[in-house]
Amino acid sequence: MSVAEFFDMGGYALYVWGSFGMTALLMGIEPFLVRGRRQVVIKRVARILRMNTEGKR
Amino acid sequence: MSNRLINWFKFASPATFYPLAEKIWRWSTLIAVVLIAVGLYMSFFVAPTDYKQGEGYRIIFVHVPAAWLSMFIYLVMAFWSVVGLVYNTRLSAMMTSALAPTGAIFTFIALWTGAFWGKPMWGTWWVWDARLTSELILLFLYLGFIALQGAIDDTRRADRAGALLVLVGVVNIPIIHYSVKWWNTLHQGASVSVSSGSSMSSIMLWTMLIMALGFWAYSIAMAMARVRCIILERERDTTWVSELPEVRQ
Amino acid sequence: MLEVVDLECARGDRQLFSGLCFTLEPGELLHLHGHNGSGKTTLMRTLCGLIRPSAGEIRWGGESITEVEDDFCRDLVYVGHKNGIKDDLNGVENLRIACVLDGVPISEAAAWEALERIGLRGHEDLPARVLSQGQKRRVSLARLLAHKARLWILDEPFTALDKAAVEFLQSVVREHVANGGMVILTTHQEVSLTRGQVKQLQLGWKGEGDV
Amino acid sequence: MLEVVDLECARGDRQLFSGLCFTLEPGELLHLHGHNGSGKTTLMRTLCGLIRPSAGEIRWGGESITEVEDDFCRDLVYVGHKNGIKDDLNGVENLRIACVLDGVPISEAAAWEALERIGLRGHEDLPARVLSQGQKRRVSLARLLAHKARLWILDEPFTALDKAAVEFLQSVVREHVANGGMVILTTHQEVSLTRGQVKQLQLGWKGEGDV
Amino acid sequence: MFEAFRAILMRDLTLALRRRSDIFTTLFFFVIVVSLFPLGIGPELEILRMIAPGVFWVAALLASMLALERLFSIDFDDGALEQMLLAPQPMFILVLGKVLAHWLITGLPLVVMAPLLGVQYDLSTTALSVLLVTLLMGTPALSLIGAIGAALTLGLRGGGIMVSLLVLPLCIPVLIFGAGAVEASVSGLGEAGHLYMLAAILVLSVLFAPLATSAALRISAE
Amino acid sequence: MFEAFRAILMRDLTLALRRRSDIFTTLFFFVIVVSLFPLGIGPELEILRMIAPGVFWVAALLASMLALERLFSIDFDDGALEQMLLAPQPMFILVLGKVLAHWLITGLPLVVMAPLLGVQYDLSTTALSVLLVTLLMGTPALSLIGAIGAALTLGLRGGGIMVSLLVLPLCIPVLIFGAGAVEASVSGLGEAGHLYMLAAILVLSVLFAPLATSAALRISAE
Ligand code: HEM
Ligand SMILES: Nc1ncnc2c1ncn2[C@@H]1O[C@H](COP(=O)(O)OP(=O)(O)OP(=O)(O)O)[C@@H](O)[C@H]1O
Ligand SMILES: Nc1ncnc2c1ncn2[C@@H]1O[C@H](COP(=O)(O)OP(=O)(O)OP(=O)(O)O)[C@@H](O)[C@H]1O
Ligand SMILES: [Mg+2]
Ligand SMILES: [Mg+2]
Repeated sequence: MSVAEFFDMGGYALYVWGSFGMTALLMGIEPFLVRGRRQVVIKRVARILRMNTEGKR
Repeated sequence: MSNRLINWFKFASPATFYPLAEKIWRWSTLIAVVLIAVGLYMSFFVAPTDYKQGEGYRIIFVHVPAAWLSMFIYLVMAFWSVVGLVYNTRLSAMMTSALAPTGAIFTFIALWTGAFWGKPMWGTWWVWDARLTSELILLFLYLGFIALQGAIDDTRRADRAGALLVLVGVVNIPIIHYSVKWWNTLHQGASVSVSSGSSMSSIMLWTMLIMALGFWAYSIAMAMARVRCIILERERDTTWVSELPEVRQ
Repeated sequence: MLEVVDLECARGDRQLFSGLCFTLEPGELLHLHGHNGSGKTTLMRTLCGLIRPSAGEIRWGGESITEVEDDFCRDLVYVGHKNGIKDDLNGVENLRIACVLDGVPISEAAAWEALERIGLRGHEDLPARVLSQGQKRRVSLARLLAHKARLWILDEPFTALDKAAVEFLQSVVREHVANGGMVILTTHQEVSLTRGQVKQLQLGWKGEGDV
Repeated sequence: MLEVVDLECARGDRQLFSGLCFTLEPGELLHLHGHNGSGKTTLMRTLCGLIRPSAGEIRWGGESITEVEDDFCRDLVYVGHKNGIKDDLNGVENLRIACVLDGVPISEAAAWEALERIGLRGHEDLPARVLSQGQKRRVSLARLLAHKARLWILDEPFTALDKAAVEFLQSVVREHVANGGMVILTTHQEVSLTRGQVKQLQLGWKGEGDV
Repeated sequence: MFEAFRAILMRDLTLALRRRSDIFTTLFFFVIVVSLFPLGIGPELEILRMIAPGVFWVAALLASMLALERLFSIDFDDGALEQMLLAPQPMFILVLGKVLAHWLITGLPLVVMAPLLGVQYDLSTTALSVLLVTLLMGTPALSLIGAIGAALTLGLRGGGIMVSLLVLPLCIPVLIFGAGAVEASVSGLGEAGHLYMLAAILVLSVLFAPLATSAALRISAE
Repeated sequence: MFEAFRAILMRDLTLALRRRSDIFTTLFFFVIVVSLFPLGIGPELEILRMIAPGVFWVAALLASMLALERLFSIDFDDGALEQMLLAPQPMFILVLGKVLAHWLITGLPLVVMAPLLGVQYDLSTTALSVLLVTLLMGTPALSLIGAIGAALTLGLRGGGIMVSLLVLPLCIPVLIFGAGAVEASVSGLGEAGHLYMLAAILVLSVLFAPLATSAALRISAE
């Protein structure tokens, strides 16, 4: 089976790759979104922490 | 008995769960990557071409796992909601909200891949058929849950209101599952059932199961990662958070 | 009769009070003190069961109020910051509906009489919309005259009332306590409530000098 | 400065007062008395120009307030039964907008300071929705600190305030009067306002023994 | 218990009669939306007859959605809601009273008007009566389900849109079976199946929606 | 004076952004009403193109009518209105600010969406741009005129219906010229005349409606 044949998917290229593509896209983006959220949270907690320690001094 | 209860409550405390979640996250990420890689290989190179649908049927390997998980995640959310409402544990609500985005994504994937499969098979992207409609409703339920939680400032109220919404929506799950049985629809009937074995070729079945397990591990990984963020957000004033290495540097 | 054990309440991300314990027996009055924002309203709403405490328990006759909810509600009258009356209904209608909801329906004549006693003669059948601030407050307080629940929880009942009405309401409260009722109230005004047993409870010491 | 001539007001089909005359000079405070529903709020709103009197005239600096409306409004702060603050805005935003509308915009820093002085430290940027009753009242009273109009009309300003805040507000009022401001206020509470010239005005004598 | 139910029902009806706006706005809205179509499309009866079920049901859904926001919010603002929560009656009884009043005010007029408006669409008498029956069973279900959403979003930022977002998905089945029944009867297929489903939805929502609503109110009133 | 105008404008926009519901409910409503028609009628482009102007304009009218009731009533209830009346600025400036904010929140999103939705109706680019222009001139006029009605019926029993009754007759000219312009452009006749009339209505209402509204508010606030 040639590469071109493989990508043609027996004439169903749009449908098969459209499905797998969207799936890969979403499942690929999600971890990055979560990582971004984590960084934001950590920054915020660190800021609060700094504020508190400064406030006590 | 009581000993075991105490044990459970120990893990139900965010402080002890936080490090545990990291371990679970690591392992399930690993499992997800391996299983999905194997599953993808099998779905394109091992599984044979279908005699009726040609290559187009390969969509099944993402459609069905995603559809299963969209429902399963909702059930897990409902479980945590009940626990939260009854035992008033803090962690359960955090789990519910950690799961919702992943559930919404899988629901969307199920709809999207279903539509992309329906076009060649039924000749239309969309029909107002019982299963498709109820799956769409599931997406709205997820979105409604996320929006509701976003709109409420008070976390306790957000938790309880969200839990209630999830429980109200849970009627939808059996409807999705049995819709093909209750109404005559365009959609495929159950092809995998516990009792009567399977009507599919076993290699296809295995591929689907491996993909489903991979998606499942992926969901766990995402939920754990997200619940860690939520724990940090909510417990930011406690001492144990201020002693964590990641916030101290 | 009313026991509060280790009560803790938080609003937003702030803890208002914790470890609060007291009991209230028949014939006792509890006077809550505290500066603005110290959590008096929060405490009262928690005692009514409107807010779930973050920890602790409230017992009525020995049992948690979440378990004997209906009985507890039957024994309770709560008058909050909001009057809970409908602008489009007149005083009599408002009072009668409030009483039906409290489980003790009263006749129209009784409603007229209660409103007259609380000083609304001639205003009983005006829609609440046109009443003055103090007159609206009186409509919502008329429930105290119309039927006698055992526990009264009154959140600043004297606001907007003129002196005569404050005097009258105080006598009503005194009488209720003398007859073995229980009252929890808060007010920023000076009032004389010394009949029966008066307990004092202070919320939020630290912030007292807030202004 | 403020002259009231033969004022008459009716609400519904009832005449609340008539033939009311008084003047108020700089450095004077007018304390309105009257039982609930005697027409204090009505009188104050009439003095502000919100209600048209059925007869009589109100003059500001010798001219009818309907003619010098803008000037009069510039000199006036009215705090009514309703706080006039937006539940979805926080204290600072509420105060700044109120000041802009009064024609004397203030800086953000000044707003924070005024709120702090009136005892809202730590609550300045909470949405008014979550504030306690007294805290909401303080937000609306903070206008009195932020800029000084000459005439203050305060309708039961002390409701919902705790003792410290009542004390503080009284000192603010005293100071305003001492500096040549004018104040008209009503309250059912006992307050000590004896600095400068205090006038008393009693509305609705006949019904006083209403309760 | 029945006393309290009746009192709430009568109170809300009285209030509605005194204000009147609520009755008329929904009805007015329904009438306008439904009448617009024939005006816009012109008198091709074939087409009209085809689209009628969808039009009526979508209009009914929108109309009841519009009225929802105010179902509890007034009581919430003036403090009547907390008094209801403190009444020694099961809250769901009071909720049932309020929802019934709400339906009598906003739903019933619409059901009554529907057959009159249906004439514009050249619906047969059978189709009209099926329409009437579906609306009669469907609109109370819409009100009951909508009440859950209204209670959950009480006093929230973004109340209006949230109600629609939460409630629409739950209401879609009602819409589908309602319109489906009329369609089936227009096209001569049996409408019984759809009607049974509608009845089942109505029964389920009478049983469970007031419970969920009162739980939601308790949460929101904190 | 400009300060106060800006302050009111910004305040109402901030409030709307915090609550969000108001923006979305009207927009959502407009989108649903407009999209329903093609779904209901099916894809006969001939018919769709014919009814498009009417549908868009009626939907816009209904949408802005719906939002009117809350224009002043919240300010009235929480006492902000009396403070505005006592501000040393001419009241009509403040009214103008409020109405502008109201239009930006409820009208503008609708105008922006209209061309997108217009594609469903197979409107030509010219027709679409005429539609855009008419909506851009017409919806502010609707808001301005509607404000008078909203102010007059403030705190009245039966507010909602009264607003519609008072305002609809005044709004019908806007509807007629707005829909007329689009129709004229679809059918190739000149739309200029209609546009001039719309512009005239807009100018007149900018000049007089705020004055009338502030007088009405003064009466209602007694
Ligand atoms: C937008 C359209 C579609 C949606 C929303 C959708 C949704 C779903 C859902 C929710 C399931 C899981 C059901 C369960 O486990 O109870 C499912 C399973 C399945 N779907 Fe779809 N689907 C769509 C289109 C299609 C199409 C076009 C096909 C094939 C022609 C298809 C074939 C299958 C198969 C074979 C299963 C597994 C059946 C089972 O084991 O129960 N689906 N789908
Ligand atoms: N969501 C929230 N976020 C932050 N703080 C909150 C929140 N909700 C309530 N609060 C705070 O909790 C306190 C609640 O006060 P509460 O209404 O119980 O006071 P109170 O003692 O009744 O005061 P008052 O005498 O003014 O009536 C206030 O300080 C308020 O600012
Ligand atoms: N439309 C109306 N019909 C009949 N009476 C009315 C109408 N509008 C107002 N009133 C009466 O006019 C009086 C207005 O009182 P106002 O609000 O001025 O009293 P107040 O002195 O401020 O009282 P409070 O101390 O309670 O605030 C009340 O007695 C009220 O019942
Ligand atoms: Mg309070
Ligand atoms: Mg008054």
